[in-house]
Amino acid sequence: MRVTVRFFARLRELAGAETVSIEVTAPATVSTVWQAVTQAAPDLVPFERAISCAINAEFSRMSHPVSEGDDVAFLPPVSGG
Amino acid sequence: MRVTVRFFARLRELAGAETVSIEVTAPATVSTVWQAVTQAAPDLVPFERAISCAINAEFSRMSHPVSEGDDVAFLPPVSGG
Amino acid sequence: MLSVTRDPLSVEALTAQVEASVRHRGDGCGAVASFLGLVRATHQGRVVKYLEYEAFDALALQVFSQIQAEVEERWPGAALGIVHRVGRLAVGEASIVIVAATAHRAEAFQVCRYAIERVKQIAPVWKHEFFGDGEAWVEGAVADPADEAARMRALEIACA
Amino acid sequence: MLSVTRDPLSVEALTAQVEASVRHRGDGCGAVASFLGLVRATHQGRVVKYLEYEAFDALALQVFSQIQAEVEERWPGAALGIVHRVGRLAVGEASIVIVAATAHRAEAFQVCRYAIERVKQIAPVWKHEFFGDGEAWVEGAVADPADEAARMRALEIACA
Repeated sequence: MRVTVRFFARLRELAGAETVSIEVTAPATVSTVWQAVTQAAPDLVPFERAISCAINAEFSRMSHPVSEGDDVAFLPPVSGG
Repeated sequence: MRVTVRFFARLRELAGAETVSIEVTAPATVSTVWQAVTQAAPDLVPFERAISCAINAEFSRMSHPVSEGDDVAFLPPVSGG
Repeated sequence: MLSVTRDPLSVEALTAQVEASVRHRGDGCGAVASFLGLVRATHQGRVVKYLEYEAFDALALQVFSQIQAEVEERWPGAALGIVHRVGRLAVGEASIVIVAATAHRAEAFQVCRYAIERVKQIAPVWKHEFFGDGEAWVEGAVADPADEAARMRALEIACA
Repeated sequence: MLSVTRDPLSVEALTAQVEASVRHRGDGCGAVASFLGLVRATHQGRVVKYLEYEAFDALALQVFSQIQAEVEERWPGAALGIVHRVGRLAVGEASIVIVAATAHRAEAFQVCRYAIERVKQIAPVWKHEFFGDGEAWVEGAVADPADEAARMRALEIACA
């Protein structure tokens, strides 16, 4: 199934794209998606323990299942305010 | 000697005037001035323990001496902000 | 940055002044905390028509300067603005605006809170409330700018 | 009262909105505390040319709503506005404005402080600093809106 992956801030720079469309085999979780994107962009690996993630603009857990067409976002540590 | 006495807020209303010019005998303190004004306006007496005073727009003590021409102000408890 | 005025207050204008005064000083200005006191629609269950504030202008300015000096001693590099409005105020209008600017946010909140506590303790300003069914002068603290215990209370509230 | 914008922020405009929302509710609105985060001229000794803020807008709005709901639960009757700016910001410009309105001042300061602490913990917004001699992304907290320990820390800071 296809999902859209969205990166922000330094992750976006390291991934070299704001969004990418990738193919993962069902059943898949956010973690599966992360494994797939870090395979393509190994520079992202060091963020593994410091990312937050969201599915369809709702915060999620890495263990959460993803579905066909989902929008999965990876967020580096935040610095707003 | 003559001093100007200035009242604020409820004191002003009770005294019936914003400023009055009064005659006190030297040597006098702010306290002397207060005695003189309360003689003329006994409604002010209950404020005695709750007033602040100023001489020439500087906070003062009741025991502070006053001089000819001084501007003596009596302030009820404050409620700004 | 310290004044008593009959005009409506602008937190934006005071913020600009206060921020400009510290932009290039020390660690610069990264945080602004401000406080507005507004006329409430009701007070102890009574409907407020309007308020009137009265001040001893010259003395109020001195008190604001004293508060500013106290702030500069305790929080070096902080900037503080205080403008109190006097005259007739409608419900929803601001009677006071305080703006505190510092490098970091914890101090901005402290300075702002300290300043409003001190204003309430010692600024020669009086509030006269006009209700649908009467009026009342509000009388709070006996102003004594040399009262160290009061100053410590304000510090404790601000830095709790 | 909750938004992400590319436009310059106005504390005045947000204050008017927030105040109007509570003027006739409960004890009315007597106190407004606000916070502005500003771009500092220097950061750790380096001269700042400008900053760029980036947000996940849709998620940021949800986070602001969550913070608003947390505030309403802890401080019933309080009103809260949060606007975060994104894009390129010059020194002295505001990146965030938070306005908290309550009946009395202690709560206004608490709500405002709580909100900025929560924003820093969980809002999906990122700061990119551009210096005279380079640039750096700032990375603070790992955002987890369900982390109760973080929420309690923000409450403690706000209500200390």
